Amino acid sequence: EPKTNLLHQWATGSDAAAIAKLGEMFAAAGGTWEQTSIAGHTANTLAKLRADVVAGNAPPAVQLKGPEIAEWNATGMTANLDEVATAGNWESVVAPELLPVMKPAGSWVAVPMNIHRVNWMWSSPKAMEAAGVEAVPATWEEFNAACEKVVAAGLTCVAHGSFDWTDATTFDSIVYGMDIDLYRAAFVEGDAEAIRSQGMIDAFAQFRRVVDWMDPGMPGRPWEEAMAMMTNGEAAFFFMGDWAIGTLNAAGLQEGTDYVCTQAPVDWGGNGYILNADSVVFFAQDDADYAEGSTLLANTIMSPEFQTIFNQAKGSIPARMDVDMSQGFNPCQVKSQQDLAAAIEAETLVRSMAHNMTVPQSQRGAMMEVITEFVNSDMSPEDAANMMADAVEMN
Amino acid sequence: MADATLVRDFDPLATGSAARRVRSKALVYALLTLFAAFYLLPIGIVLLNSFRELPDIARTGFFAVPETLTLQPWREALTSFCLAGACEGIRPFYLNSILMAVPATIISTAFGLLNGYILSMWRFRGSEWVFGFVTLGVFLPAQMTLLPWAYVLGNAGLTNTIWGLILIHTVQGLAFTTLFCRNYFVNIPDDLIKAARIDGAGFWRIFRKIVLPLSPPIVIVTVIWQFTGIWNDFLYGVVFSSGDRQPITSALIALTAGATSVRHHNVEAAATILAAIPPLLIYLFGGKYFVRGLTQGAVK
Amino acid sequence: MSTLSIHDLRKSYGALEVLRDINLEARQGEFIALVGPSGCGKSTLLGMIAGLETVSSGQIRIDGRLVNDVAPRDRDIAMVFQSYALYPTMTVRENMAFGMESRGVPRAEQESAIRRVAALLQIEPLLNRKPSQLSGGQRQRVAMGRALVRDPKLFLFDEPLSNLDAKLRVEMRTEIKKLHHRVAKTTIYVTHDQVEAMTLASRIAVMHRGVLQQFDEPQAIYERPANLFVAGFMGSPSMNVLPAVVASLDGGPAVEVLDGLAVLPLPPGTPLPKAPGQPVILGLRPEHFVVPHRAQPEQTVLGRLRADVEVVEPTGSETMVVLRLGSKEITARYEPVDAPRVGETVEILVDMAKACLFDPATERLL
Amino acid sequence: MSTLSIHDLRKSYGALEVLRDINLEARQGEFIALVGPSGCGKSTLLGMIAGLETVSSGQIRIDGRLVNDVAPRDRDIAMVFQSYALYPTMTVRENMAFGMESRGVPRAEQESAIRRVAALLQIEPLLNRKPSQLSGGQRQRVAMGRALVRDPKLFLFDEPLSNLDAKLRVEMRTEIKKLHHRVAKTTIYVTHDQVEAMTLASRIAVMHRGVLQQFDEPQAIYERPANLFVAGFMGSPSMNVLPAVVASLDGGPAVEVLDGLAVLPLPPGTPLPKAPGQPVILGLRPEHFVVPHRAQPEQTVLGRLRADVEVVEPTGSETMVVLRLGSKEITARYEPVDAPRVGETVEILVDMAKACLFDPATERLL
Amino acid sequence: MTLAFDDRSERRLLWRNRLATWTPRLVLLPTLIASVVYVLVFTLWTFWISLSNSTLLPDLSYGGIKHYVALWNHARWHVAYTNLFLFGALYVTGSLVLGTVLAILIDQRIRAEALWRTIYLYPLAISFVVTGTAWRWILEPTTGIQQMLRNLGWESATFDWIIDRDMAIYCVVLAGMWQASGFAMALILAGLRSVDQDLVKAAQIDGASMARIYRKVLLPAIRPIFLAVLVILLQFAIKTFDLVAALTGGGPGLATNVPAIYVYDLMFQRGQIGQGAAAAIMILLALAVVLVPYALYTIWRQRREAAHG
Ligand SMILES: Nc1ncnc2c1ncn2[C@@H]1O[C@H](COP(=O)(O)OP(=O)(O)OP(=O)(O)O)[C@@H](O)[C@H]1O
Ligand SMILES: Nc1ncnc2c1ncn2[C@@H]1O[C@H](COP(=O)(O)OP(=O)(O)OP(=O)(O)O)[C@@H](O)[C@H]1O
Ligand SMILES: [Mg+2]
Ligand SMILES: [Mg+2]
Repeated sequence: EPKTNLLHQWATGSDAAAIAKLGEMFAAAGGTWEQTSIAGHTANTLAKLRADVVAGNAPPAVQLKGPEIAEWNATGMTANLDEVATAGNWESVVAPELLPVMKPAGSWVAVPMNIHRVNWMWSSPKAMEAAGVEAVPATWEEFNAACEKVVAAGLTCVAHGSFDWTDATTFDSIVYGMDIDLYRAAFVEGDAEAIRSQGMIDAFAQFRRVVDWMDPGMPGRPWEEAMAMMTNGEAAFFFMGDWAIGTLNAAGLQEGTDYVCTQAPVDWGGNGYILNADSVVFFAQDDADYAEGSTLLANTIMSPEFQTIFNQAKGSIPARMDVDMSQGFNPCQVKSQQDLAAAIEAETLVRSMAHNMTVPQSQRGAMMEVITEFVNSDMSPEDAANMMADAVEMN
Repeated sequence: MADATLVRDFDPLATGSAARRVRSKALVYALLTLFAAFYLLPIGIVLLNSFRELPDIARTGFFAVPETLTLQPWREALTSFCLAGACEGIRPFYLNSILMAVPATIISTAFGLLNGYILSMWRFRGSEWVFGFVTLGVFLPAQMTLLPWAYVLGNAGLTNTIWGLILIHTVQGLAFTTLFCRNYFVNIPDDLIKAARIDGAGFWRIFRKIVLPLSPPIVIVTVIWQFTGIWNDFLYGVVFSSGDRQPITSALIALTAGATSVRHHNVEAAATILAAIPPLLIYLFGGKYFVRGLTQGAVK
Repeated sequence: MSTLSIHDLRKSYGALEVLRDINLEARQGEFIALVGPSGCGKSTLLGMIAGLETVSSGQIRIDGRLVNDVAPRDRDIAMVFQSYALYPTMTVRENMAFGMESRGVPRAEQESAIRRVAALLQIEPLLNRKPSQLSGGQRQRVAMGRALVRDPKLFLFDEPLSNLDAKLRVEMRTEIKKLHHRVAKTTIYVTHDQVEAMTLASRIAVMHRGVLQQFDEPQAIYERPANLFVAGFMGSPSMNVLPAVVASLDGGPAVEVLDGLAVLPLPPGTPLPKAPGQPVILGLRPEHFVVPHRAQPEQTVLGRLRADVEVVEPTGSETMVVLRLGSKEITARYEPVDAPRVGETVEILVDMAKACLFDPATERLL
Repeated sequence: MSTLSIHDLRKSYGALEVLRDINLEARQGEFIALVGPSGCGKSTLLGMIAGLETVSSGQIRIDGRLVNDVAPRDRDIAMVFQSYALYPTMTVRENMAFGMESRGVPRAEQESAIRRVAALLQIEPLLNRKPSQLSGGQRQRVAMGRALVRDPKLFLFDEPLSNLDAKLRVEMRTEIKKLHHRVAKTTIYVTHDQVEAMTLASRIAVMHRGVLQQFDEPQAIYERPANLFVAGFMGSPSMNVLPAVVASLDGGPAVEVLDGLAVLPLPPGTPLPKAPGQPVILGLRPEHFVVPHRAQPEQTVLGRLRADVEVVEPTGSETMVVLRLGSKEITARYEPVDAPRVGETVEILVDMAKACLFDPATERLL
Repeated sequence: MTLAFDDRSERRLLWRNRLATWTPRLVLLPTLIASVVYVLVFTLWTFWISLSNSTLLPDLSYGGIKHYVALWNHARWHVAYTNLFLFGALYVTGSLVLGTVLAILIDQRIRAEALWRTIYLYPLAISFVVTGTAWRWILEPTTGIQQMLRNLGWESATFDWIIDRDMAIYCVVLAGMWQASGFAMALILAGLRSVDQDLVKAAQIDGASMARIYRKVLLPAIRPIFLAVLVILLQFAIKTFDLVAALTGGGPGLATNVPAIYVYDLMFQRGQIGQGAAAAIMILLALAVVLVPYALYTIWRQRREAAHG
């Protein structure tokens, strides 16, 4: 009898509801469902995972992402899902950018649950109209010009709630939008030279301008509140990933009238996509029941039904490229799927540093420290670039 | 034992002329009220917002006269709020907390009493060192002990069990309970124990018949201290318990950290208060014994 | 056979020696008082007899049996503490029963013992009260009751009266004396109040700094204190001590005091304590001074002094008068009717038959 | 003019009345002792004089000025406490300076006051010590020093000696007496020790249950106690009280005690206190008993009793003997040499000239 | 000489005696073992890990002091360690001062004393996991006091410390004081009550004002209590975790990072167990800096008291 216990951090509200659905489907497929949901700081989840591993009691399935999958894979404790993967033909349906993440050493050890787009910019039609901004800015230059107008109209240009991860989310979009190669070298490869380069200094300079357009109340403000500033017209723009859609839907707001979703500005004129994906890693189990459960859970997660239900709640899009999104998805989600395909086509798809999809946690942590310090102080772009490079070299 | 902390026979402000007396008392009460407002502010705000509608909060913020009052948040917090993967409100976690806190409190208090009794009345060579050593446990930061504990629990087969948490809280608590009890018992006159020994009573009989009956003040202190400490801990709960076996505080940790989902402030407020009720009640009813016992035990 | 015998007992706490060379013996039914200033080791000695303190060296025997290593419960003793040490959470009855219960005495026997002792001490009405509901005197009585129910070989008391106020102390003292007459148990009684020791004991052991100074009957200790310490400690007000020089008067032995201000005769036939001209210390108790017109026929060896009255302290039944003699002050006891006034100069006789002489170097009685 | 005068003073804590109708007056330089058993309200009265307790009704005047509503600091008093209340973190010098500093006395003046008082009390070597480094007697002295530097109108003492041991208490008592002679300040001195009251005071106020029982000179209180309470409280051992009936003997007035066991003459010419056959209470102090061969010529009115010796308590200078008289016990004072032995039957005289008679109904002196 | 008592019963008594002396030690044994493991083994283990090659998971191979070097090269650690001293100093003195003020107020024979005391003490009963939210609401300029003042018509009212990187640490101090000052109050109050009331009377007669009485007489007299409270608060301060986690999460930026947060983050979030352990050892060092002098002082005081009786 298949059993599982999923360790995850979707502890409250709609997240919890989505996971509850997974449980139902797992149970319906004949499994015994258990979950350990740990709220708050990711450190809590990781602490729990480490404690369990140290205690010789690794959990069967854990919500983990990006490079962490590789790190845990390297410990040799993960399960091998190749058989299920072949049977389910995952190789061909999963977005290609996710494949190196899910099989870091060549074998499948994890399954993706969704694809989040990080580089969304949410704009307020009301505010733009009030400030006389006709079109949503597509490049950073246009963005700067638009902001001048917004500020002149007495509104806040950029709605923001400052935490290390929201600051980094915004910076992800800026670096990516200004120089996609720099993004790859600095944030995907973790190359200190690239971080020290003039390009990064320019990016920080642009970031400084963006930060200056934020209102002083932003430190520690929950992002929902910041988003509300945008939707009610107090602020013009808001940088946030597509998980915002869940909240927007819940508040009954409509795309087009209450808000507009576009990709964050890019200076190189193409179609960009910064990707973030939640995934579940499986650890090898001695107990046959749990091993069987892992297979079942992996299959359940990969099933189009779950991918649909889960992502409709979360605002993201299915990790499978073959899911029909014509029904029950927000227009922005539909757009997300189209842009993803286009980005793959144009080879502009990247994974998100801010959301822990590229460099190891130690490097990402160091980068985020510099970014959030930069936002909350008057550090110069040069210093910021140097500090970040030093930190990356050290870790 | 004289109720030294609760009464004071001499009132220095009641000297001199009547006008002076009235003036100084008025000042005292004014200041007391001012401070009370500061201390009550957080709980007051939470309480207020737990009765408000969500849109109302969204419109006017947390500091506002509510437009309507509703019990819905409380109902939701109790029955349907999704927490730690279950959508049954905070009830299931309550039980976990009780199952964890009550035994851990009892066991650590019992050991504390015995240790305190030995370390104050049956001293032997080196017993002062034992005391100092046990007390050091008070100072270890919890973050540091997480991984060692994981080894211990793993080897003892107690991972993800309530018993594991009970073990942790008991061992951690020993330092405090031993400290409190020892410092309390050293105030019991030696003569009492000597008299009992001459009367032919041994170690256990003296403990049961003489020392225990004198212990209620310190038992109250250690029980309050331990219970609230254990109830309020979230770190061990998060790391060493799983799913619906988590204690309430660990389940509620979501409320303080930014989550990527819609916040129901009013339900959170209600849940927050509900989670705080047991320790609050304990302080409310045991507070005066706590203060009294603390001064007999903690400060020496 | 003696009930208690202590031989060469020594006690030290680490390097600190608190008792030295104690030799003591209590005969069957005797009442021994251990007296001395605070910290002299009385309680420690009592604790060792009870088995509450370990013995550093020497021997303690109870009824001939060596008890150095015997636990308190097996020594057949009972003890009354200064603080009474009543178990605060038990009623008086339970307090008294506790020892018997610990020893498994049948309940009926317990009851009858308690009834007997409660009657003896007149504490029947208190049996169901808690110690906190008793007055000081009642607590004292209950503490004694608890010791008495056990019917032990040896009674130990550690300053049982010092927590009572002056009046009650006098009353309880008399009660203890009566009680001892009645039950005739061997008793060791610690006190730092010399009046208690004098009135109660059949023999007194005076201790000082862990050393036994004198062990004798009360009157002997009072009249012939072995050394200056005992002389000063026993008696209130204290014995007056005056530096003196051996001399002679009318051919008989005498002492010269206060740089020749007066010469006081010693009883004829007293062997000269020292060679004439040698210093001695003269000890005179306040009651050794006699107003001239009150001199009794049997008081034959009288010295004569003149002194100024410094302070007059009437206590009602007698009046203490502090007299200035040159640079020295002495206290004399007067009948209230004879008391002089402050500032007067008076003439006073000294009953030298009772005087004590001490060696200034060794401080021992000559 | 009197330094302190108290008029119809009353104090209650809620419903509990602890002082009633107190009228008291202290003349300039007088030494008044307030004495009474524990809880009788002595400290409360003293606190009211000091301004530390509010007045429920009545008036307190210091030097003629009504001070009911005056703060303690403005009453010009100084006080010495039973616990000494020395500021534990200050040196002796700082303790003494504190009051002057609070009042802004110039530093030079402070210094000279401290020097003067330290010399008076011989505490110069202690000036830089903390209270915890002092012995009990030294603390007591410093506490007095602190009161003395202030040079106030009125000195208040609350049982200043009761924390000292018996020996030291006697010494310090004498010192206080000397000191008062020297500085001659009006003093109110609370004690529950009647000996202290007797020896120190120029007048004694005896209190009982919040009511002033008698306010008079020591000898008057001792010899003519106003009622049975005062009679029993003052004097140690207490006055012996015997139920008696008015009778006549050889034509003179007399009382019959112990159901006719003995008839004791009253001084001739005493007006009969009550009609013959009426009950009275006879009060006899231990020193009113006289061994037959010691009777003095001035003792003319002597009764005669036979009694069995129950207890003999030698204190050294005197011996207390408890005698059984029918169903009653009385305590008599003997010279040690005259003391009988337990069990003997003795004959003893009673100096009836000093006897007190009380009304059994009102308990007042007749 | 022959024994007066028969040998068998004498020997039985001896055995019982011996058992009696060992019972206390046996009963104490479980606690002792637990403490040895908890205090000694756990600390040594952490110390070893701090010198090992551990990263993602504990690894016992020796790696030298590299983690300490990395730690002290890490700007964030400097912020955290500096904050520890800044926060520690302010939090402890603040709580002591506030606790003292409250204790003095309550000491004035007020009515319903138990009620007031409970009001000031209850924060101790509640975890910051629970009240952190409320404090955020209060301190957040857009939702809290600032907004309330503006709603009331004071448009220029500003109270935005929590989002000001230079002031945020003071918000943490404020909330910390809110929680801990009641505890200080309780102990100080009891201390004041244990002081001989005659001292107050004496000082009043000496003409001292109430302020002077407290400053010069009463508060100095309870110095040992202050010291005990100080040590308890200091170890609270050094272990502070959920207060910061709930209130600022260490932000704005890194402004309110403290060592406990750092340890947790590195050990668990970042998977740098070695460096986290090194940081934990530094916390213990900071504790030792506080505790060793206190322990020495306590021993010295006991010696002195013993010497003076
Ligand atoms: N456990 C101990 N360790 C070290 N010294 C001790 C101990 N117990 C007592 N002493 C010392 O032994 C000496 C004798 O103490 P003990 O209590 O016997 O005196 P005491 O004569 O009973 O005095 P008191 O009249 O004050 O009761 C004292 O100097 C005391 O300080
Ligand atoms: N603050 C108070 N509230 C209520 N009753 C009080 C208070 N203070 C004193 N009393 C009561 O007033 C009475 C007199 O107390 P007081 O302290 O004056 O007695 P005292 O004669 O000084 O006794 P002692 O000799 O024991 O010092 C006692 O019965 C006491 O219980
Ligand atoms: Mg003693
Ligand atoms: Mg009093």
